Amino acid sequence: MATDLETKGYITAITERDMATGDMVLNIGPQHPSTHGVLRVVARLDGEQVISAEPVLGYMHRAFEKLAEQRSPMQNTALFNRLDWVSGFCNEVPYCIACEKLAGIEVPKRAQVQRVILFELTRLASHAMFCGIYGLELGALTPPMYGYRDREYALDLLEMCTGQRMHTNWARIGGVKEDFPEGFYERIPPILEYYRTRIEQWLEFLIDNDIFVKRTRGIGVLPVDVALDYGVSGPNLRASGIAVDARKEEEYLGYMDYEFEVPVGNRGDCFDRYVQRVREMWESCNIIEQALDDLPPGAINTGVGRTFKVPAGEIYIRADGPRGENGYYLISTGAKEPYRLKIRTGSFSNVSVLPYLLKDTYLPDIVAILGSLDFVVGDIDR
Amino acid sequence: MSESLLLLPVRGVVVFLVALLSQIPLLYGLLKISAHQMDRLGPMYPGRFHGIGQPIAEFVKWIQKEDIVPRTADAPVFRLAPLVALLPAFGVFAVIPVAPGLVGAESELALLFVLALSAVGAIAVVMAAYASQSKFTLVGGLRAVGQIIAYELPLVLGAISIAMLAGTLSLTEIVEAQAIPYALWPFPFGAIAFLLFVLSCFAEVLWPPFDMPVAESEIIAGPYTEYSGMRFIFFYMSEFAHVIALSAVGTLLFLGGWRGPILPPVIWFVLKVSAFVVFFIWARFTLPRLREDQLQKFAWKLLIPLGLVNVLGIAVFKVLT
Amino acid sequence: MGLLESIELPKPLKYTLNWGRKYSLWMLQFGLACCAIEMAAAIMPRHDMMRFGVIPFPASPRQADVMVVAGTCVDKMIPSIIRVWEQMPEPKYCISFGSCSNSGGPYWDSYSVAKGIDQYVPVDVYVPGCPPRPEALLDGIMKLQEKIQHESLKERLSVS
Amino acid sequence: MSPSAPSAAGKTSLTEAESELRILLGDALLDATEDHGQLIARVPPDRRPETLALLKALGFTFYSFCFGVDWPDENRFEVVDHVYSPEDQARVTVKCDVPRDNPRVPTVINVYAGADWHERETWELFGIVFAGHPRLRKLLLPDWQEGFPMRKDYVLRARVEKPWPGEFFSG
Repeated sequence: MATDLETKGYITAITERDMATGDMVLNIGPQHPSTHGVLRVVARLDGEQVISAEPVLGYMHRAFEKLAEQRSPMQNTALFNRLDWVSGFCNEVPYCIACEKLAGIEVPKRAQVQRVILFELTRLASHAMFCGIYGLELGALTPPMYGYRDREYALDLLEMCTGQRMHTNWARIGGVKEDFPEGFYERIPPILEYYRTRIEQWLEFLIDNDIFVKRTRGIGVLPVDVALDYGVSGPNLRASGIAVDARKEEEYLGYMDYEFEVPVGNRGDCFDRYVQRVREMWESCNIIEQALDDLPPGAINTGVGRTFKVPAGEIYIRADGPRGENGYYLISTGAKEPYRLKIRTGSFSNVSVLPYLLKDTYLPDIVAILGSLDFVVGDIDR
Repeated sequence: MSESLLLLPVRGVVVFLVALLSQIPLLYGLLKISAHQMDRLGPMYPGRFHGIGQPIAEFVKWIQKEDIVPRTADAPVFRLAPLVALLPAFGVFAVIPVAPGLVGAESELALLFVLALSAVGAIAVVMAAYASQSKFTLVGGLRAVGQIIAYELPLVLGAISIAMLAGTLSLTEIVEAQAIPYALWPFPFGAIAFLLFVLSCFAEVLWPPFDMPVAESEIIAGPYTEYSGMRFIFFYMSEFAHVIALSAVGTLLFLGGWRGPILPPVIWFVLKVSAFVVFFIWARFTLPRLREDQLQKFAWKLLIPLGLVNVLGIAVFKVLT
Repeated sequence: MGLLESIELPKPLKYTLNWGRKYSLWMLQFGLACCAIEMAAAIMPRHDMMRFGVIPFPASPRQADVMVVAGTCVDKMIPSIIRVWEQMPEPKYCISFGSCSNSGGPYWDSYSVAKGIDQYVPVDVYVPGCPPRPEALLDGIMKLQEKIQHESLKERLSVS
Repeated sequence: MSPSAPSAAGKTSLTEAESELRILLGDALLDATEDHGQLIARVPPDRRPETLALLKALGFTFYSFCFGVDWPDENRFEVVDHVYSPEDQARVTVKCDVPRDNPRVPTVINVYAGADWHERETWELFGIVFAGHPRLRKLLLPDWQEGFPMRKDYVLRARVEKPWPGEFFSG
């Protein structure tokens, strides 16, 4: 009897040791094709199922905030282009506005409208790229090619106007660098028309494809209260069903004068986040068209010199960039460099919600969810 | 008897050369078709004329690459896996009749042979995945095994349906059994078998939308992650050989093989196989991939019951007619 | 490998081998920062790097021939870069794409940015610009192909 | 949510928020000013979680960010939290001063889950300890990084050898 029990115990011990299933820690990144650069995700897996996942940051920490304290206000615009490298212009404008508001500079109307046009063109380029790249996350190899092709048309316009494809460095404190070049004005409407047809194709691409819908519907659902708690902003927040858009809420660039809708999703899953961006491209086209219609004549710059100093004070400016709320908290003591500049970027807060989203999903969903948040690593790490 | 014995090595060499050389147009077609699909041009400069030299350059490059065996890997298994993948894939070519009488080895059981060999690929993938001792290969290997087992059944069910309809396992006789005009099996049975066969072909060669085992955006290159140099290209060659072999079998089973008007049989056969392959490539670069659990559900809940019902229906049909 | 290292090959054979390596460059996209987007743009339709025989698909360094380091390289990233480089099989090449990976670029005074990756891995071709245009990468690829066509594999392997 | 006249809406709710804070916090509200469209409230460090919880109850549910400011001359760090109310479209900044030699402040991750990473970042860049934070480890910097780089006395090595040549131009 005793020996029988002993054998049983022995067998149980053996089975427990040999047949036990442990968790596996899978390290995705920092160099991995799906992480858009160098985000690293440490996932604890049970088979294909993700038990928990923790993003590891810092592989693109370039110390923007420290460098901004060493450079003059004018030099900083060149630096901030490189924060979110997919939408450079959307980074430099809020910073310029912060400096202008603190110094009490009134920016001419023409410069404002020009800024709006470029701002929305950059958004178009950024979202077009997202629409393509998201196909790659799900394993389709052709959509990224189409996405990049569409992006090139917006970049052509940016390049014609500013001379650079990505890091435009065209906004100046007190206005913009120079007037639109000759022939630029006429080139925009056909490209907007092209984008409109493309947007319809993107929507078709996802509604008609069962595999796409299967992979994204109900995956990575982000409720509104969690999103607000984590400070998720921009298209990701709006896809969850709340219309928070700095363009409608803050007075900057005269966005109040334009008529446009703020599209809102209802479920907050990957599918909604995709549709959200496609619909925002449509609204961007609307804004650009209105801006083209009422481009007023006049000065484009107030002629702030190189020796410009930001007067003492503090201010927070938030703008709605393609990645979410893009803000600058500027503290100045009146010296020639900013005393402290906190950069609030959309991606940092958006990605901080990842441990919540990735819990209890499948390994392939990690990629789908990461892609749907549309982050840029430079925007996370600064 | 003695004549065929003498010819055996010659036949073997010819089959091997066909299997090897057919990869060149496939690789070139893959690069060019995918490129044009993506609004690009594809290779243009290698070989001067529209990148015609690209496949040759690939081969010349790969034989020069360093062959790395990771320190933690199980070296003998690691070294053996590519060969285990390659040889069965090439072996399938031996029993494929290209035209009446033009075949490496005429066999009564050719279809069975093809199905058996195509299943050996799973073992190679497991060997590669296990021997590499890396987490990505492990995940990829597990996925591959699950997938190949799940999709072997619909593949067999699809092929068996045709074998039942034709009443033979010999590929030549199956082609002969397909009535004029080409490849019209009795309506619902043939179509269902075709569907099963094509879908499981995608899964069998690990091409999208069933490419989770080698999903590059999730697990790098799955079981092949640690392979470099010639060993890696062996896997690629086996994959390509698989594509061609399965296309050829599909042509024989469903598209009437070499039958066709005016043109000689060999040309017809090549044309039909090319059409099959182009369809594969077109789908590969168009579709997103499913998730692993969705893939398994698709196989076990839809394809396999469908195949079983189909086989049952054919049995009834055969008895009635 | 040992054979190629030890003997100088006859000219026609050398030419053929070099030609093969020249037109079959499997590119590992080590995209780090801004330049990664331009590197991707060079692959995509308008610029189409594959015309030159560059295959940009391998995800694993084991299958790559050329590593394009595109973007700012942060100190925290250095171990990964060295590791990926060492995982690549010989003969391998490295292109440093953009000012940041060449020299640190606009972050020359940052406390966390490495001032040029050539301190850690050998670089074959430098592509300047911040970020360089996709055409610049195509030019860099052509420069690398020229270099490969005229190099001796024996010398290359015995050095590295 | 009506997008009309948000500035006016923001103003009223800012004054409301200010008066609410005054009532609920009493003497703990050291200072409250309205500046460039935001309310800046200053509280003692140990009242930080309480203040933010109050604000969250008042509708400021969107946690924007948290950061530190170094004032070496006055021997203090400032910990700044910024919250936003999507309904009233108003922004409130909460500041608290901590001494530079022993910077400690209670964490608010129980109030706003999103404060997690912001506090970790502030800790590693400034060395401000967030008491009660369960995962206070490096977020952005590598493990071997020494010092707290965002402090004013952390000099960039590239800049100490000789004066910056650009000095001449930037005036």
